[in-house]
Amino acid sequence: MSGFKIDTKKEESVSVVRISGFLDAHTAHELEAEFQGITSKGDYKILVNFAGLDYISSAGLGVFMGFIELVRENGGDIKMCEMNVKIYKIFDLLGFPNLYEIFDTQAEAIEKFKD
Amino acid sequence: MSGFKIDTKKEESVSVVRISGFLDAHTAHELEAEFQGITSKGDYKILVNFAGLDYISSAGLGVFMGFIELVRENGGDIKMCEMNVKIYKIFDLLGFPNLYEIFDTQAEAIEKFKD
Amino acid sequence: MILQSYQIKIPAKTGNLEVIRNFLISSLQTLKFSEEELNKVLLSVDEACSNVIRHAYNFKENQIKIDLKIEKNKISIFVTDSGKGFDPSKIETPKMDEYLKNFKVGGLGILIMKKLMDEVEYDIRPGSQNKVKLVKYF
Amino acid sequence: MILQSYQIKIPAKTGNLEVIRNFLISSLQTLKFSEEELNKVLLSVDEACSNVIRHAYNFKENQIKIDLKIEKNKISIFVTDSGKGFDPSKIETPKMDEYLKNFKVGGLGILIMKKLMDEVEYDIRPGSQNKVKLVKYF
Ligand SMILES: Nc1ncnc2c1ncn2[C@@H]1O[C@H](COP(=O)(O)OP(=O)(O)O)[C@@H](O)[C@H]1O
Ligand SMILES: Nc1ncnc2c1ncn2[C@@H]1O[C@H](COP(=O)(O)OP(=O)(O)O)[C@@H](O)[C@H]1O
Repeated sequence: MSGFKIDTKKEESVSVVRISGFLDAHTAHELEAEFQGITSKGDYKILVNFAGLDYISSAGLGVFMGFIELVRENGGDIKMCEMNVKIYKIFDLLGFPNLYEIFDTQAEAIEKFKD
Repeated sequence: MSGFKIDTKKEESVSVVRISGFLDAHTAHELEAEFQGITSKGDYKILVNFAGLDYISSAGLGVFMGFIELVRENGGDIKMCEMNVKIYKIFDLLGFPNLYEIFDTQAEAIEKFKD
Repeated sequence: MILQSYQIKIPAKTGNLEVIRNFLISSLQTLKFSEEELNKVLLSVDEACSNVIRHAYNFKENQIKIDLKIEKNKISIFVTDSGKGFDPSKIETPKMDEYLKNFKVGGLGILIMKKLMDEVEYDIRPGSQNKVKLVKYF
Repeated sequence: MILQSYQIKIPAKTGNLEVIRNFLISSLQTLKFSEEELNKVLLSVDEACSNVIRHAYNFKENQIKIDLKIEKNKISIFVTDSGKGFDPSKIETPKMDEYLKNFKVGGLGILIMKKLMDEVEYDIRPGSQNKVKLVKYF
């Protein structure tokens, strides 16, 4: 019943991907498809808003790892924002904050893409 | 997590028992204890507000059957109100609406106690 | 042909009725039951399990097993206990008119299962396994 | 001494990962785990089960069994498959510095279990039963 939802909107030049619900081995391919769609249009500035995300497993983490190189090679980035503490702890456990910039607010993150 | 909650308030001469959550073989004794407390004080006008109730099994129905005779012998009644359709269907399945008056609103039910 | 099997084996105590209901809700969520039909299944299994806890085991903690078999056109749920058993043919179906008139208490569990499910069948083998099968067609 | 046993046996498919998590949430709800500790257990079991679905069974539907044993000072969870098995001693623990620098993908499940649980132990018997035991102390 819980499920997983994605909603992507362009804000200025940034693709803001709001994810919510449960990101596990069952739902990870949905996020993968979304990233595929975005990057195949030549959009490489991706901001993932985690506000609604309740759960992430390694299958979910794998999606970010699977696109970060491509995105950076094309002068873009995957940044993250509004992650709750529960999710942040998983990222932190594995050192992901060394690779991904994580912002408290969406506005800050979008601002950062302008640098 | 879901649990069961009871909250009783006197409205005029009527004891209004608001029940919410899950009323099953695990929680039925809580309602039983509540009815025991009310009737032992000599209060026999009992209105059960079902607005928050999500679930009822036969153990829950048994609590009402266990007190209705005592209550009526003492000139009182157990009336019911604000039952959602899901719960009403269980009552209806067993013919309980023939024994208990069920009102849409609490106000109507309290009014009826004045007759 | 059984398409999918789900099983749960847990301590028979009233605090676990919710665990059982939640297990059924999540196991059945992808099937095309209406919410009303799902509620009928939940309540019927709850009644069967409450009976195991109270009558088969007399509230002494023991294990209860619930098997869910999903087929193309129906689900079958088996609630199994290893308790004292009983003779289902000796259980009288309550007549609700009289029941309500005489302020009876209890004795509605099996009636509820029979009213809500398409099939209810007991297989009682005291000393080994007592089982009730509850079937609902799509 | 085992105080309580819970077991679930269900089809090994990713759509059931949620069923498994919900089963654990409701089975563990009366224990005095903090939400943080509960989350660690949920994620670790999810990783073990995801591995069974993907690696042991290669997404072919088969059964997965999860046993939860509650003792006075710990819980033990056993995730059992009847799939092809593997040699856990051959699995290298990823070094996260290099991992992140080289944009690696996957290979984090067992590491996560080891970081989040107090004990992680594989018992691999290809052709019969492969099992991982996950232990958390209160
Ligand atoms: N699993 C069981 N083991 C032993 N006896 C049972 C079991 N299930 C039902 N019974 C018997 O059948 C009777 C009728 O059950 P039921 O209709 O559910 O009403 P109630 O449980 O309120 O008595 C019970 O009183 C009990 O004697
Ligand atoms: N239940 C299992 N059956 C067979 N192989 C397994 C099982 N669990 C883990 N493995 C093996 O261990 C490896 C490492 O697993 P893990 O750390 O979870 O990362 P990943 O699943 O992303 O590869 C897997 O790639 C697989 O080869």
